[in-house]
Amino acid sequence: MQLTTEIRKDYMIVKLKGELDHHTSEEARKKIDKQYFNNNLLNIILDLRELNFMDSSGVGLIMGRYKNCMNRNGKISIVSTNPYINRILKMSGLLKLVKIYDTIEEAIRG
Amino acid sequence: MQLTTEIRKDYMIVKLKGELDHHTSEEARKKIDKQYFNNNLLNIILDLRELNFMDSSGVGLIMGRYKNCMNRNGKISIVSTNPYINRILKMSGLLKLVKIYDTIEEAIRG
Amino acid sequence: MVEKNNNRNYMKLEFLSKSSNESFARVVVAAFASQLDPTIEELSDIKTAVSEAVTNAIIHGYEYGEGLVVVEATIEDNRLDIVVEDFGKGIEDINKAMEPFYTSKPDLERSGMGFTVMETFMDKLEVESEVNKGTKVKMSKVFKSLSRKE
Amino acid sequence: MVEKNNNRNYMKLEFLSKSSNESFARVVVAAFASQLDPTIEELSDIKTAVSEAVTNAIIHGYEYGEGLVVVEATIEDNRLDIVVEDFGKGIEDINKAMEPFYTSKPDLERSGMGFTVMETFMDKLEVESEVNKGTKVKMSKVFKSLSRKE
Ligand SMILES: Nc1ncnc2c1ncn2[C@@H]1O[C@H](COP(=O)(O)OP(=O)(O)O)[C@@H](O)[C@H]1O
Ligand SMILES: Nc1ncnc2c1ncn2[C@@H]1O[C@H](COP(=O)(O)OP(=O)(O)O)[C@@H](O)[C@H]1O
Repeated sequence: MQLTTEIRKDYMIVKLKGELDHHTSEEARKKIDKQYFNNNLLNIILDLRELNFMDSSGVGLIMGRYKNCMNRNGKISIVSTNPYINRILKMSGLLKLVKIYDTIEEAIRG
Repeated sequence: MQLTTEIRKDYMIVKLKGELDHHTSEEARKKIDKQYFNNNLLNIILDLRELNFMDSSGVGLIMGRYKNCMNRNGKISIVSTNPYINRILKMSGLLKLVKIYDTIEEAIRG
Repeated sequence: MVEKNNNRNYMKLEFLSKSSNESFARVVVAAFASQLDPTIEELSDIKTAVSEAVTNAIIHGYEYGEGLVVVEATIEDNRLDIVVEDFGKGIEDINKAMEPFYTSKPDLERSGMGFTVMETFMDKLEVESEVNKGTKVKMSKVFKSLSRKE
Repeated sequence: MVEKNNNRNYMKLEFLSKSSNESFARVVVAAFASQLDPTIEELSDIKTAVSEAVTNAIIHGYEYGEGLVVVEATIEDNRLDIVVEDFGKGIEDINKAMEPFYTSKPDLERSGMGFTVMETFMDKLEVESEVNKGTKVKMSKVFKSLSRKE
């Protein structure tokens, strides 16, 4: 799994590539949280468009970041277009808490 | 594995795609021999450029077709550019009997 | 040179309970299932279900300690049966464990959705477990795609 | 959440002696070896060696009958050890069997190059066999590539 981050205004945009499972979500969590807290950021946009696999460990990762954002009165959004990943997000009930967008621009516009 | 054949003059050009192992070389053998004998052909050109795997079963396949061609006073040539496949061909001593070319045109020119 | 042409196949994979083997287990089951000519959706389903069961063996069964995870797969016509087994901690209350959102490890950011995912993506799910002996998760799925092949 | 970070890993694969499983066995060993960050050449080497040993188990060990083929792989630092085992016919004269071009099945268009390929592509090859008990082929290879990773 590859992870790249970019900061645009008070949005931390996290792009995940490859496979997000328990093994890789532990790595992802550490990297995301370090950047988020060190740079005192507010909102997170998770770009999952280049993920080709995600299981329920990915759901746990998103839930954890959701809580961190909530604690700072920030907001988390997801950019995802892969139907298999959207299916898991839906099944997990996450979509009641977090919105999915097709592009980063739409996620920023909110 | 995919196998396609084409007849140009008295050359039967056999193009192999994918992986040539014991399992797939049995299929390949049947298809090649059927065409070769049914159409009373003379020479065979084996195009291995789109093979991405070959083990010693492939060597056996080529040896068998070499013998068939010899029995008809025909000729067999190989078109191959993959270094891993050429390495096995070389190791097997086949190159003392059969020539390798980079293109089909060169194989026909001989 | 008679080849058994009936559509039965079997494999068994054992590996160390390292989290880096989660993706390995998925690749193996997907490669084995490929002979059923699966759709992308069917392949995604079984990779996800296997990933959930193997992850559970590693983090709940062995709690990150060293142990062996066993994955068996059997193909019979167009049905794939998968068994994922560990010889770890076991589950005390299977019914509770299988409830959506229940997790015994919320501190590890588990979502409690593992069994729900397996149930949703496979046609059948059965869990056997004994405390301090281990856990066996049996799943099956019928592949629609095989008929396209004939 | 302590993960064992030492570079040791182990897997064991059992499957039916069907020739369609030859490619499956290659994929599994290649996927397992991928954690050694192999070059394309190293990957090609082990896939070819595994293919030779597994094919031999199927056509010579079981002579196309049904049996189980076992492939074990162990990673220890940058070394990969592979064992391919069958419980079939066995080899009477191992030295003769290992000679280049020797085959007991020329009618099946075997080239007699299987052991030579294994020897050339791996760093070490050892064959143990007992008639009517089975054959065990042990191979190892040291991967140059791992150092690039650090
Ligand atoms: N192989 C196992 N060994 C021991 N306990 C398990 C195993 N698999 C699941 N469990 C228990 O069942 C619970 C629910 O599992 P699951 O639905 O996959 O959610 P999660 O893995 O997110 O906790 C786990 O939290 C754990 O307590
Ligand atoms: N697993 C095995 N069981 C029984 N005999 C074997 C086995 N592997 C190899 N042999 C014997 O060794 C010979 C040489 O093997 P090899 O070099 O791989 O060539 P080939 O497979 O082309 O015959 C075989 O022809 C066979 O007689």
